[in-house]
Amino acid sequence: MKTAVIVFPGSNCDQDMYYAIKDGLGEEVEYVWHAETSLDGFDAVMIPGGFSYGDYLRSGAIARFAGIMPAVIEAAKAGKPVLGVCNGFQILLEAGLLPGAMLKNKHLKFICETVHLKTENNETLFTSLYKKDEIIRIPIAHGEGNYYCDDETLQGLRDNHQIVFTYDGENPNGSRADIAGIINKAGNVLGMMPHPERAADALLGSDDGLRLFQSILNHWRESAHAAYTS
Amino acid sequence: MPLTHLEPSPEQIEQEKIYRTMGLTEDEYVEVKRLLGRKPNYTETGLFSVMWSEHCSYKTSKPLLKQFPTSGKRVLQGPGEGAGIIDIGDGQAVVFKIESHNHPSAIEPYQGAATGVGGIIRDVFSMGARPVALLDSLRFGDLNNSRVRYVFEEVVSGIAGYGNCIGIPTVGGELQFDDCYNGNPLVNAMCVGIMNHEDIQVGQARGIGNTVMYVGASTGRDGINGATFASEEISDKSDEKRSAVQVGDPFMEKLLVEACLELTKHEALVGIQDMGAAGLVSSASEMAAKAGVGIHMNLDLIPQRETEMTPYEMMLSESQERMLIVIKKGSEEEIKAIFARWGLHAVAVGEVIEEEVLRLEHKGQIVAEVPSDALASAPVRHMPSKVPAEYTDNQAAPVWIPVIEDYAGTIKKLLVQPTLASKDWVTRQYDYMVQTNTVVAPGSDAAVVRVRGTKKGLAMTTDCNAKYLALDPLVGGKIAVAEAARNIVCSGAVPLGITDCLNFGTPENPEVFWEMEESVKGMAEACKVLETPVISGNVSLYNETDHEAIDPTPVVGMVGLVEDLDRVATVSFKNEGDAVYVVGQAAPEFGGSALQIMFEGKASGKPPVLNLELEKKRQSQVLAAIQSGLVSSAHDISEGGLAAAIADAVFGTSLGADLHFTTDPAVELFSETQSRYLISVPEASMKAFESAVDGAVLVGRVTRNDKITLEFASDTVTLDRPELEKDWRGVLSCIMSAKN
Amino acid sequence: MKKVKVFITLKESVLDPQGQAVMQSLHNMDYQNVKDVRIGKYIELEMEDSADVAEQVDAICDKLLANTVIENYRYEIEEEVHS
Amino acid sequence: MKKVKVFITLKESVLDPQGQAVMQSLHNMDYQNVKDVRIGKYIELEMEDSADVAEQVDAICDKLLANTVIENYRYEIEEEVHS
Ligand SMILES: Nc1ncnc2c1ncn2[C@@H]1O[C@H](COP(=O)(O)OP(=O)(O)O)[C@@H](O)[C@H]1O
Ligand SMILES: [Mg+2]
Repeated sequence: MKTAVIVFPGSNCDQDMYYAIKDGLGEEVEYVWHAETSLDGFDAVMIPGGFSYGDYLRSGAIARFAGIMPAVIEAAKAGKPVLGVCNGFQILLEAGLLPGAMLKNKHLKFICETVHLKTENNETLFTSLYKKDEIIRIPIAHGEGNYYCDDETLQGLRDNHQIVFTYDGENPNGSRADIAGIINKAGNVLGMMPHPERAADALLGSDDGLRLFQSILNHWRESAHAAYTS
Repeated sequence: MPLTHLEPSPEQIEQEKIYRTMGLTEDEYVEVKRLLGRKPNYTETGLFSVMWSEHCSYKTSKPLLKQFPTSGKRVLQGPGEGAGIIDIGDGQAVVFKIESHNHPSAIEPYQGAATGVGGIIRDVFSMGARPVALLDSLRFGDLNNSRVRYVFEEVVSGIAGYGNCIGIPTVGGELQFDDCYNGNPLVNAMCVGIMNHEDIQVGQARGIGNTVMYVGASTGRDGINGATFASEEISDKSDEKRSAVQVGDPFMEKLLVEACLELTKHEALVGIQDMGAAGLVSSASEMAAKAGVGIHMNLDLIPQRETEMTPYEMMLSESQERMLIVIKKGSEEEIKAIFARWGLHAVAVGEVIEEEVLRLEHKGQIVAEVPSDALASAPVRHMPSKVPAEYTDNQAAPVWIPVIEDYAGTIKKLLVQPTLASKDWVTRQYDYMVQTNTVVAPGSDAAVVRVRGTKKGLAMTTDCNAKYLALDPLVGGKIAVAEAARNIVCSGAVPLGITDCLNFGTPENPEVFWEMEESVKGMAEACKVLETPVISGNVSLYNETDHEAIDPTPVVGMVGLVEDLDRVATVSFKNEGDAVYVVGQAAPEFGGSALQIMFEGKASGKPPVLNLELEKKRQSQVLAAIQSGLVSSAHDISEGGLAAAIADAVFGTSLGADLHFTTDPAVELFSETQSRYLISVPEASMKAFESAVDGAVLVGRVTRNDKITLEFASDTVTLDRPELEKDWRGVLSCIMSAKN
Repeated sequence: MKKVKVFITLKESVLDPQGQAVMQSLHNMDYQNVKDVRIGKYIELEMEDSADVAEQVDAICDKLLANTVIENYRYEIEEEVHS
Repeated sequence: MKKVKVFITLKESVLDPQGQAVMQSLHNMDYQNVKDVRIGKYIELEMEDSADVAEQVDAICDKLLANTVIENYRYEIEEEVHS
């Protein structure tokens, strides 16, 4: 599996994502510069965390217009796994690949800590290696992770099982319905505030995030196999 | 009409003594005239006044700094460049430096702190290193004061805002509160970087004919000090224009880091230096002076954010996120391309010349020409010093011994003193995990950051107990270094070296200058014995509130090397049943202790004694025990004594402690006797540990419950961990949310 | 030259944690008579004249300056007076 | 009830990194005719009537809403029309 990690000016978790895939998962991975226009040849796309364009104005607002974004949207439409973490999630929202918007944390402060997440939906290509309702430990680090959507959107997310992760215990940022991560209807675009790439090495405190990447790999192997046999 | 025409003439500057309002003394002005062989014009007077300020020239502190040991077998670069460099093996090196931003933070706390972080990061990457960690050493006044709370809150936000955005983890630091910092907070930021030996850069302008380029943000009238602005004539332009506060742009700096690190690999790069305090003047003149050459610069080419800037303003501006580089002639286009990729401009603004002068051209005229080394060689000032009466009194004071009836209550009260309380409220606002190398996060004695791709780690800490220095700066100075080293050792690392930030009051006050002398002497002695050379540092003077100097606060930033990340220790107890040892015996030493401050409201008497030889021996024994995998946890006993250390060891765990002592409870629990440790050891390693570490006394066991039991001959103290921890964790957030 | 003033406000249905915090502080400071606080953005653009400035501003707001999922915007276009 | 609209802007000579980033982005989006962007805050207060509303707003801006070291403010007070 060959994964692209998109690098925007101001991305700062790009290397973390790169090493989680290269060292944690042991798969091929490359950085793709925001000004590129193609993602041909990549099997999965990661939009890492950080402060693209300083997050000046609004998180993710400026990145959405980067040269690479049409290719990201195309990859999403083609059904490739697209994962946006933290700032990556905010970019996916701004780009309209996922519904809703992000507000400042309810306490208005940046917050960095390891939280407990509940796996609401383990029937996605990102979460197949977790158990339903499994509690996992993943770090968060954000100032604007207070997910917002209107009632109708929330109902839609619930009806379609699009809520993948929720915060277990205290909600750190005030997000609606304790949402920590959501997926698109098609099931191949996941946005989440917590950082699975920071939980891919036991030396740093938790490797609960590694199974998310392994799930993607399994999915890829299965679909490659299916393509081969069909 | 251009503003330059309104500037006073050289004659006016002399006759009306305008140089004095700009910050030069009579003697210094005479020296400037001698160096130039004529009277300086307005711009030139400005160049000298900033370059000869204490901040840039260290003219008062230089004679003292000579005492510091600065070399060692691992030192690759000592003080003098942007940051110092120490070898960590395998062709790699660690780069670090600390810097103060106290005064800007007092005026505009968010931006002052943010730009302090930005500045120290530039010092590190300008050496060719990738910044991997930040630390912040902070001191504020009384939290009952709403301005103090505002400044505290904004400083922390500013550090978080800059560090989080640029993606460098803030992994450690300090936070203390004392009335002496009421109007003058201390905001010291330290940055640590990692590099390969072959990438070491210097801030030198070598090679006649080479091109001088300006990169990064454009220049505005930021931070041009209103006080050094001379005459009434030019003040008709609004005040707003003058002392504009510097605003940090971490996004710009992130781009600058990446572009400059790419540049570092390019063979056309000759020299690189950041534009810190005194911006263009200091970078240009220092780069020229160090290489024994001159620089001719055309100021019309300087990227400008505002219109009609004068040469004076451009040279003295402290706009952030700018670098000056010297490259081989002819490679300008390649260099521009590197910066363009990051959306930045690199502009050729001058060239290296043989004549050893800094020559500035503006609108077709030479507006300043001064010998390059003149700016960098301010006349040294030898200040008088005098032993303060308070010191003599404290030395003679009878030993203070606390009277304690309720030990449990005293411990509870002690742990919620803001200085001892949990720092979570602060550290949660910092992204301490970005770059995914943080092996030990804030909360232990030292933070540990992995060197990716190796088994090695870097341990880092900042330390200074100013209360000890207020009582006895010589002893306090030694303790600051020793405590930093103890923190490094407790994490399983060998101390490599230090950077220091000397925060003091007004050196013209002989008592303050005496404190400086004594502190530096003490620090230097400790550095020699503990073999931790000083590789970089910073001096911040004139820290006062209402003409009262702050306590002498020479902050020590130390870095150590962990050889094997599998053998890292932290303060927390790990396993039920582990044996608990206290290393070192407490004496009744309460001068400057947290307990004395809590009971008496102020420090008095003598600080704890420090025996450097004993300190050194213990450190090496404790380190060896950790490195051989004998210990489960290690914590030094410092502020708040053993009581605070035990609390630190059980907080954040589901463990308790059952400990028994034959000593006096007040002394055992609260004395701040030096060179002591609290260490837990697995049953199987007890024998080996006891023979490895002299003076280790077995005091009890780690338990799996919520109780801390401390049994003495006269008293048994029982504490409930969850209750104690809740109060300790909640203090700062409680104070800060009850705002205004 | 035109000076464009853009006002961006959170939609009424969206909770404004920043506004709430400011109101709380004002109450603590004894300004009990402040009944509501909403915090938005105020953006000034300087634009060269052209026939379709208003259309351009609409597009700029829709695409970049405001996130219409949570925010409303309005703007004023003024003739720039040169000094 | 009064509706108070407060406009907070960075002082002229203070660097505005946000405005610069937005302008750069607008240029990349081909709005080359945008010559400057400055980003400030727009705050709406609802206040109970009282004789000294203007004085109160001044005090509130000075003490809390604006950071007068780097920002300027101005405000408009409107009579609230009840719906
Ligand atoms: N301002 C701060 N920024 C980051 N970390 C901090 C800050 N203040 C304290 N810490 C962290 O909190 C922990 C406890 O600090 P402290 O009590 O000063 O430790 P010690 O006494 O061992 O030096 C340390 O890990 C320290 O790095
Ligand atoms: Mg310690």
